[in-house]
Amino acid sequence: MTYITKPAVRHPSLEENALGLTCRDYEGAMSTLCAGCGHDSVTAAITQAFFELDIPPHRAAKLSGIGCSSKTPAYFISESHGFNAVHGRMPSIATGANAANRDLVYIGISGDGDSLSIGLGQLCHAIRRNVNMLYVLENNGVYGLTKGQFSASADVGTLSKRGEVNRLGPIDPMSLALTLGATFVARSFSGDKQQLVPILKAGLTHRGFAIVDVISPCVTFNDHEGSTKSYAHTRMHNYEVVQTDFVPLMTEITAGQDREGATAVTMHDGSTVVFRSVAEDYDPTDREGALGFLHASQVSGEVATGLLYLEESGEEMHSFENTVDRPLVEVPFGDLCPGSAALEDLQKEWR
Amino acid sequence: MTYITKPAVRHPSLEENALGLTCRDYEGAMSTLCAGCGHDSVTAAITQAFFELDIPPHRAAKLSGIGCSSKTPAYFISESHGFNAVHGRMPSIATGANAANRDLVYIGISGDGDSLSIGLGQLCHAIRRNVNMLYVLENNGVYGLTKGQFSASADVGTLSKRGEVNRLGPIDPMSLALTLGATFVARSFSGDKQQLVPILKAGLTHRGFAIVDVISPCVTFNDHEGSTKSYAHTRMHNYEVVQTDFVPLMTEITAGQDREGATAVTMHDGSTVVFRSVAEDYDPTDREGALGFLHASQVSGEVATGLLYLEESGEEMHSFENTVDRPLVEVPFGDLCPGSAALEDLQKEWR
Amino acid sequence: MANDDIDRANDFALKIGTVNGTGSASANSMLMQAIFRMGVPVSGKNVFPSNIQGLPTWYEIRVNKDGHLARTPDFDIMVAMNAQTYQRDIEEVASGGYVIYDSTRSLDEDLLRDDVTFLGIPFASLCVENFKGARVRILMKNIAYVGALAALLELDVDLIREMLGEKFAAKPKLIDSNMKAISLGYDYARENFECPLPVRMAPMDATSDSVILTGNAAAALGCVYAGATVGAWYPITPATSIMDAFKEFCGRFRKDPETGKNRFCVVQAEDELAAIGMVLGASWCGARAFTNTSGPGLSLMSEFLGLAYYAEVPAVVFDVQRTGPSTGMPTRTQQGDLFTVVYASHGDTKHIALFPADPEECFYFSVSAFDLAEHFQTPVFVVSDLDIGMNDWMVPRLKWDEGYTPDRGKVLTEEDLESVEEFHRYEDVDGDAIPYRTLPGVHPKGAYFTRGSGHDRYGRYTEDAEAYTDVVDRIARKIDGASAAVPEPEVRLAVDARFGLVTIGACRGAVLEALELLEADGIEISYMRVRGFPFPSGVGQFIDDHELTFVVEQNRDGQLLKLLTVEAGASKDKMTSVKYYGGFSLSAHHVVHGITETLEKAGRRPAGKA
Amino acid sequence: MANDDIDRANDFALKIGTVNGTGSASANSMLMQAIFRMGVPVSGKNVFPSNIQGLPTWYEIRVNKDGHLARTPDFDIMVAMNAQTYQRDIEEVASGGYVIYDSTRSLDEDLLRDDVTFLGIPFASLCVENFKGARVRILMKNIAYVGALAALLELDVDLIREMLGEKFAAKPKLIDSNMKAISLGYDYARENFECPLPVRMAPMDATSDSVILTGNAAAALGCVYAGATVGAWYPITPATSIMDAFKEFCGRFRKDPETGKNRFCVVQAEDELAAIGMVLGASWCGARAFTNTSGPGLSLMSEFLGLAYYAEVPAVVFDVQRTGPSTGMPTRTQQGDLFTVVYASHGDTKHIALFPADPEECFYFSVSAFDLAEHFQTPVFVVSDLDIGMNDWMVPRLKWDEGYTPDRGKVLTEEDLESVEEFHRYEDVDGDAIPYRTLPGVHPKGAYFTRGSGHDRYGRYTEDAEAYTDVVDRIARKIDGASAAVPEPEVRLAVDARFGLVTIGACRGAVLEALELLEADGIEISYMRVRGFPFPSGVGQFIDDHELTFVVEQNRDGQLLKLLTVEAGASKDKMTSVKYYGGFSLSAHHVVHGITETLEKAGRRPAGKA
Ligand SMILES: Cc1ncc(C[n+]2csc(CCOP(=O)(O)OP(=O)(O)O)c2C)c(N)n1
Ligand SMILES: Cc1ncc(C[n+]2csc(CCOP(=O)(O)OP(=O)(O)O)c2C)c(N)n1
Ligand code: SF4
Ligand code: SF4
Ligand SMILES: [Mg+2]
Ligand SMILES: [Mg+2]
Repeated sequence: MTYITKPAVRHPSLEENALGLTCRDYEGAMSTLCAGCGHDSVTAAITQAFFELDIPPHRAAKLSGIGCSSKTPAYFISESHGFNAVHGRMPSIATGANAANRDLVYIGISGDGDSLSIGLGQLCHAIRRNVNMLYVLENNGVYGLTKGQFSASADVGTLSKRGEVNRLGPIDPMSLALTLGATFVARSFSGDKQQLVPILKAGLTHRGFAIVDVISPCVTFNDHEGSTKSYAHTRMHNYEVVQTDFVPLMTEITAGQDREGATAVTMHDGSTVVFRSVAEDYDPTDREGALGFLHASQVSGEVATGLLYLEESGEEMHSFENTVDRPLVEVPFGDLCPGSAALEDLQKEWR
Repeated sequence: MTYITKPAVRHPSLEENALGLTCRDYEGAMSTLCAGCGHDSVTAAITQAFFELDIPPHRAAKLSGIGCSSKTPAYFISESHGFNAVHGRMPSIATGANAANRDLVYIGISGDGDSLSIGLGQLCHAIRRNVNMLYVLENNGVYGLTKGQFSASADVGTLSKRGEVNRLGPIDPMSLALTLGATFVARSFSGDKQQLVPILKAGLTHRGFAIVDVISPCVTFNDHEGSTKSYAHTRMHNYEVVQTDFVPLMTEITAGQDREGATAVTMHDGSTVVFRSVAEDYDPTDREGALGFLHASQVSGEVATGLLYLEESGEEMHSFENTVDRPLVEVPFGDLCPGSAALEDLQKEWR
Repeated sequence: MANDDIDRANDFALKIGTVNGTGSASANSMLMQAIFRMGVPVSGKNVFPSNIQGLPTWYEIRVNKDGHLARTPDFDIMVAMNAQTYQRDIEEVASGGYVIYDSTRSLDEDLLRDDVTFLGIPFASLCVENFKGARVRILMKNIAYVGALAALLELDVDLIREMLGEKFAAKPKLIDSNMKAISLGYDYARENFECPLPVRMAPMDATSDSVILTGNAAAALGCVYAGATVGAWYPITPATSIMDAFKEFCGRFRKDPETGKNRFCVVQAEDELAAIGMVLGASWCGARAFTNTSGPGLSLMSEFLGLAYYAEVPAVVFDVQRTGPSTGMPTRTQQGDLFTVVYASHGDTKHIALFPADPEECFYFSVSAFDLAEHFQTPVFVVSDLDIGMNDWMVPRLKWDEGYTPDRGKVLTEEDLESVEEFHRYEDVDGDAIPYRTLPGVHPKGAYFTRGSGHDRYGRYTEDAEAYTDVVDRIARKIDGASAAVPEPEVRLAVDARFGLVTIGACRGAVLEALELLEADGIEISYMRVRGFPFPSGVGQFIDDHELTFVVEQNRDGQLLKLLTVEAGASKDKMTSVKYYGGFSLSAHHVVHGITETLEKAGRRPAGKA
Repeated sequence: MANDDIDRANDFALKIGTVNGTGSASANSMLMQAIFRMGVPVSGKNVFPSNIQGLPTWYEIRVNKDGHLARTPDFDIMVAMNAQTYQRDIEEVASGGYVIYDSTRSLDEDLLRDDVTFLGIPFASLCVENFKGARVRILMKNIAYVGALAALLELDVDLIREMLGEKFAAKPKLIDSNMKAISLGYDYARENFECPLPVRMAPMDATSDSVILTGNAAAALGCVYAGATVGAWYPITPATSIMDAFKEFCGRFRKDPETGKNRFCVVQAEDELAAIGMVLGASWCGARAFTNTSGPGLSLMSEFLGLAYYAEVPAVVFDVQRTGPSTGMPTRTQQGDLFTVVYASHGDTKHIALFPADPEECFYFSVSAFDLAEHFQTPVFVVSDLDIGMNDWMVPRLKWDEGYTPDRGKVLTEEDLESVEEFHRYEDVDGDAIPYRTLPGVHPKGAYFTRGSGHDRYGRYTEDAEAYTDVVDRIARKIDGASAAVPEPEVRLAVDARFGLVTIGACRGAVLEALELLEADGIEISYMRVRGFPFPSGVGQFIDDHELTFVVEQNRDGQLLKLLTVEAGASKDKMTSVKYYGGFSLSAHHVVHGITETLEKAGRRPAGKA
C-alpha cells in the first residue's frame, strides 16, 4: 500500500482478534477532515466493528461517493480496496461490484447530500434490489465539502451558518428506507460509539442492504445554535428506541446475561442480534409500526435511534437474479464460453 | 396550431362551460397509442376535468417525459403549450417553468418507468418543494414504449408477457409521496372515469404538488393473466377507500346533497373537496394513518383508490422561496436591472 | 433498376407496407428467409415507427445475385397493404414496377399510374371467407401475400411450407391455417396473373456459408463468447435487443448444470447513469462487464465515463446509434455519436472505439472490445447503429477459434502480490504506459484506492502539478498506443487512383456498390473503411496518398472527416464530405450522386486513371 | 526577477503559506487591498486544497507597476507560516529573496539557504503574550504578519488601520485587537530588521479607475443586470460563488420595496440534471434563466443540452472550469472543457460559447450570453475557469449603458398572435434560420409542442427524412450565423510578423507579458485571443496570414488548436501547441519557454522581423 498510514507501532498490550490482528491493522490513512468532525468518530467505530468481526482486511471493499463523508474510506482499513466514485453514484458501483463478486464484505460510505439529493434515485434502487452491503449515511444536514449549503436532510427552520433559514421539509432516510422495503434500518449518532459499533456489526452481518443513518455533526458548518444536527441538539434530542446487542456466532448466549424483554434475531450466518426496546412496546420487526413511530417522533422533534427495523429473510439481489453461489469472477472461462461446436449448432437455426 | 386535430365539428347539442367552450375545445391530436390503452382513458378524463374547471386552454401548460404515457399531452388541449422533455426529467422542467410563471395551470404526465426508475430522484424532490402542479402517473407496471420490460411498480410475482417473473418488490408511489410529505396523494383507475375526474379536478385546484397514481393498463404488454396491472385484476382488487366529490367555488353546497359521514376540505381558491370514507374510519387528513393503511392493503394485495391524503396548507415552492406574487416573467425589466448609478455605488465597496 | 430490360431474375427490390402490431413482421422475415434458403443473396430492412400499434410500417427486401445488399430506394414491387399509405407507397415504385394491393376495396382512380402494373388481390375478403376471428383474419392476410409473392416471384412454395412446418411444429392447428393462407394467395395469383413476373427468383447457391443475423444478436453472442458475466442496462431502442439476446443465449449456455443457477448476472438498472456505474463496479472487481445503449443513454453516462478513463477502469459500452440529436428519431439510423463517443466526458479524455460494419464484425469486435478494455484498462465502445443492430443481415457463418484466451491485461495474481515488494497502481513499470492492476479480495498488498480525483503514480491523492501531469500524460500515451491494437482499416486500393474514399460502419455495402458503379463509369476510387479509434497510422497516409478523398458518413456535421483531420493528421483540404443523415440506411445512389456532383463542381470528371 | 539589481519598488511577488481554516484568507486579501489602495497594480491568487480545514494553503500576491499581473513562480518574499510546508516553501524563493517565518520555534538547519535572507519573527509567542484564547491567537498571527510586511515593504500602515476600521466598524473590540496585532508585527520588524527591503512598495496612481473583483461575482452581477430572474444550480467548486453572489446582489437589488418579496427565484436543485432542466423550463416560459457549474456538472447536463439545442430552448450555462478529467483537482484551474462545451450531447450538435479572460469580461459576456441565448434560441455557455472565477483581479471599473435593452429574440406577443394567420414554430420565415417563438399562457394561437423527438418546421412530430433534415439543416445554419454575433477576437498585430499566437480565456495576461519579453528579445509575434464560438471569420484568416502560429492553452490535448482546425478552417500544419495544464494559473515563462523551445527546435530563432 502506498498511503501515509499512521505509524503502526504494535503495542504488545493491544488486543488481538481471531485473525491475530489488532485494531491498528484496521486503520487507514491520516484523516484530513476538520478536527472534531463527526465523520472521524464514525470511522473509528467502523474500524472497531471490522476488527471485532474478524474480517480479513483484504476481503472488505470500501465504496463512497463524493463529499467529506465520502473521503473517509481512505481513513480505515488501508489493506482493502477502496473506490471513491462520483457524487451520488456509489450505490451503482456497489451493485456492480457485488454482482461480480458476492463474497466480499461491502461497506459504502455516503453523506446526506450524496445520498438524498443527487444520489437519491440510486439509493432507493439499491434498497429495492436489497444489494448485500452496509450503507453508512453520515448525516450532518449540510454539504460540508462545498461549504455548508443545506442538504435535503436539513430540518425545517434550521439556520445556516450564514443565517439563512431552511424552509423545505427534510427527507428522512429511515422512513424512506422502510417505505421502500429495506430489511435493515438503523440510526445512530457519531458521538455514541457504544450504540454505533454493535449496529455496524449487525449491519455488516445482515444479508441484504443494511442502511445506518448516523447523525454526524459538521463542526465547521452545522454545529451552531439553530442547527438540529449539532452535537448539542443531537445529544439533547437523541432518543434510543431499542438497545442493540450483537452476539457473534461463536459466543453462545449464556444464562449469565440478562435477557428479559429482549428479542433475539438470528442472522443468516448464525450470529444473533438481541434487541431491548426502550420505547414502550416498540417492535423492531414491525415495519408498519416502525414507520408510524418514526413519523410521530419526527413530529415531536425527537431523533429516534437504534436498530429500528430488521428482517433477516436472506433474500438479496443474487437470490432475485438466481446467480450461482460461486462469485462470478471465479467462474473459469471454460464454463463461460460455449465454444465452437455450440456456435456451429446455434447457427443452424439462423438459416 | 399545426396538428391534425380531430375535425372539431361543433355539435349544437354539446354542453358549454363558463367560457363558452365545449369539451371538444379541450381535445388534442389523434392518439397514436394502442387501441384500448389505459392512457387514452386518462386523456379523456383530463380533457373532461379541464373543461369542467373552465380553464382557458392557453393558460394550461402540459409537460411530460418519455414513454407512451408521456406522449399523451399531445392528445389533449391542443391550444395549450406542451413540453415533451427527456426521459424522467419532467419534474425539473415543471419546477423551472413554475418558478418563471406561477400563474399557469401545470399538468405533468408521466409513466411508472419515467417516474419511478430514471425519474425517481426528480419526482421526490418536486414533492419536497411542493411545486404547484398536477402530476399524473399513468401506471401500467411496464415500460410500454420499449416493449414491456418490468417497471419499478411491477408487483412481486408478476409474469411478463414473455413469461419472466418479477422478483423485485414494487415502489409504491403513494406511500413514497406520503413519506416525503406530499400534500395531495390520490390513486385511481383509468377504467373509472367516475372516480378519476373529480380527483383530477381537485388535484388541479390544489395549491401544491398533487400526485395522482392512475392504474392504466397496457393492453399490449401487461394485460394478461398473471399481471397485477391488467384491467381484470385492477377491477377485481380495486378498493375505493374514499369517495371524492369536487365542489367548485360557485356551486354552494346545498342542503339537498346528503353529507352524512362526509368531511369537506376547502381548497385555497375557495372550492371544496368532499370526502366520504368507504373504508372503516379512514381519515384522508391523517398522514400516518394513510401510510399504515396503504401498507396493510398492499400486503393484502388490494389496490386502495381515492383521494388518499389531502393537506391544503397552501404552502408551495413560491412561499418557501418568498417570490413576488406577480409571475417573474411579467416583472418589467426596469424592476430587474439596478442601472448604472447603483453599479457606481456598488463598486465603491470594491476598492 | 426497373428500367433496364436485362434478365431481372435475382436482382430486384421489394417493399411491403403494413400497419404495425398486425403481425406482418414474422411474415416478412419468413419471406426473406425463403429467398435466403433458395441460395440467393438477400437483405431485409425494417422501417418502423416509434410506436407500438396502429401506425404505418414497412419492410424492404433486396434480392441481388451479386451480393449488393445495401438499401435501394428503387422498388420493383410494392406490396401495399396499408390504405393509409397507398399514396406514397405507390409513388415509390420504380417505373415499370408492380403494385400488389388488397383489391377487396377498389383503388382510388387518382392513385393509379400507367407506368406501373397494378395487381389487385382481395386479401381481406379471401381471409374473411376462409378464416374465423378478426385477429386470425388480420394475421392470415400477411401469410396470404407471402403466398401471392411465392407465385409471382417463383419462390419455392414447398420451402415455405417446410418453414411453416418448422415454425409451428408445436402447434399443428396453426400450420394448417398458415398453409391455407399461403395457398389462398398463391392460387389467386396463379389464376389471375401471368406468373412469374420478369422480376423473379431463380435458385442459386450463394448463401450456403452464410447465416441471417442481426448485429445486436451478434454483439450479444460476442459477449457470451468473450466470457462477460455482468450486463447492466436500461432499455432503449435500438440497443435493447442486445441484452434480450444476451439473456437468451445465457439461458442456453450459462446455466449451472447441477443447480440451474446463472453463470451471469443481468441487472436492469434504474437509468443509464446507474447502468454504467454497475459496469464499472463489476469491472473493478474483475468481471467482464458491459452495457448497451444509444445516444441519450450515452449522454447520461458522460460523467462516469470520465471516471473510468481517469481511474483506468475497464468497461465495454455498445452504442447502437439512432437519429439524433436529443430523442431524435428512435427508430431511424444515423452515425451521429462519433464525437460523443471518442471525447466522452469533460476535461481531456479520449476513448477507444470499434466501428463494425455488419453483424459479423459485431460478433468479433464485441470479443475484441473486452480484450482491449482489460488490456488498456479503459472504456471501449462498440459503435454500431440501428441498421446493423436491428435489421436482418446475411453474413458469413461465424467461426470461433478454440485457441482463444481472453486478454485480461496486467492483473496481478495472489502469487504475484506475495512476491512483489510494493505495488503501485499507476506506475509505468514496463514503459508501455500501461500500469498494473489488482482486484479486490485477492491480497492485502494489492489494496489501493480508486478515485476520479487527482492522484499520483502511486495511487495517492494529489493536488501536485507534476504528480498530476505525470499520470495524465501517461494515460494519453496509453490510449495513443491503442491505435496499434484496434482493427486495421479495410482497404481496397484502385491502381493509380487519384481519388480516395474513407468511410465507416454500415456505409460499407452502399459504398462498395457505388464504387463498382463509378468504376463502370470510368471513375476509379481507392477505398478505406476505418474500423477502430485511435486511428492506426495507415489512415492518415491513405488520405495523403490521394489527390482528393471523399469521406462518406451518416451525420450532418461530417464528424468522421473532422476526426480524421484532428486525430489522423489528415489535411482537411484533401478531403470532401459525402453525407446522408435522413435516417434511412445509406444507399449506393447517395454515394454516387455525392461523388459525381463534387467532381462535376470541381470540373474534374476524369476519364479514369491519372 | 529577484536577481536583477534595478530598483525593485512595485515589482515583486510574494507568497504566504498557511494552514486552511485558520483565517489567513481575510488577512491576505486585506494585504492585497492595501497595495491596491496605494495605487499599485496587484493580483492575488489563492492556492487552496480541496478540503475544509488543516491542510496547507497559499496566497500569492504579485505587485507590478507595469500591470503584469499574471502568476509568476519566482517569489521574492515567502511568508512561511506553516511548518508542514517549510521545505517546499523555502525552496520556492528566488535566489536573493526573503523568507519570513515564525521564529517561535527555530528553523531546521537543513532548511537554511545562503542565497536567501531569513527574517524570523516570533509570531506565535508574540500573540500568546498579547492575546487570550487559542482561536484569537491563531487569527491574530495572520494580522501580525500583515503588520510585519507593512514595515518590510513600506506599506501604508495608516491605510491598513483605516481598512480595519471600515471592516470592523460594527465590532470595536475586534478593531483594537487587530490594530494591536498589526503593531506587533510592524514594530518587531522595524526594531529587528532594516526596513524597508529593496523589494518594496512606492505609492502610485495606477488603480484609481479599477476595482477588485472575482470573475464569479462579476458573472453574477451580469445576470442581475441582464434581468435574469431564475437561477437553478447544484453546488460545485469553483462555480458555487456565482450563485452565492447572485443571491447576495438580488438581496440588495431585487426585493419588492412594498412586500419585501423576491423578484428572483433561486432553486438549489437536487443535482445538475435537474438544474439545467429547471433552466430550460424557466426559459421556455420566457424568463431569463441560468445555471452555474463545472466539469462534472457539465457532463451530467449533456442529455438536456441536446434537447435545448434541438428543441431550440434558450439557456445560459456558466462553466467555471477546473482541472479534469473526472473529479480531477477541484481547486486547481484548467481549460479542459472546450470540446465538452461546444459539442455537448450526442448526435450532431454545436453550441455557442463565450470565453472571458477576466472578471471584467465575465460581467459583459454574462449579459451578452442572455441576449445571444434568446436571440438564437439555444444554450449559450460562458466558459471561465477557477483562476478567473475565484481569484481577486484588478479590473477597470465596470460601466453600464443605460440604453441597454435586452434582446429577447423573436418572441410573438399577444397582439402579434392575434394578427397572424397561423403560427409555425420552426419555420424559417425571415431567411435568417431563426424561427419565431411563443410563450405559454399568452395566446391560444401560440400553442405548440416542444419536443426533442423528430419534428418538422411546423413543430409536428415526424419520422420523415426530408422534414427532419429540413429542421436540423436550418439549426446548423442558425448556429453558424452566430459567428457574426459573438464577440470578435482581441487582436494585436505585430508589423510584418512571421509568427502569430492564438490564445483563449485566462491565458491573456501571461501571454501579453510573454510577448513583451519576446519582443525585447527581438521576437515579434502577432496576438489573437478568441472570445467567442462559433469562431468569427477573422480567426482562420489570422492563422493563414502567419507563417507559424502558436496556440497557447491550458489543457493536455490542445483542444483549442483542434477546434481552430475543424471549426475555423485553419490548417493544422501552420499551428503549434504551447500548453500548460498542471493546475496553476499560466505564467509568462510557460509561454516564453514553450515558444523559444519550438523556435530553437525548428532552428528558426529569427532576428525579429521577416
Ligand atoms: C456532479 C457533482 N456535482 C457537485 C459536486 C460538488 N460536491 C462535492 S461534495 C458535495 C456535497 C457533499 O455533501 P454530503 O454528501 O452531505 O457530504 P459531507 O461533505 O456533508 O460529508 C458536492 C455538491 C461534485 N463533486 N460532483
Ligand atoms: C435516457 C433514455 N433512456 C431510455 C429511453 C427509452 N425509453 C423510452 S420510454 C421508456 C420507458 C417508458 O416507460 P413508462 O414511463 O412506464 O411509460 P409507458 O410507455 O409504460 O407509458 C424508455 C426506457 C429514453 N427515451 N431515454
Ligand atoms: S466541513 Fe464539516 S463535514 Fe467536512 S470535514 Fe469539516 S466538519 Fe467534517
Ligand atoms: S404499448 Fe401499452 S402503454 Fe404503450 S400505447 Fe400500447 S397499450 Fe399503451
Ligand atoms: Mg452532509
Ligand atoms: Mg409504464
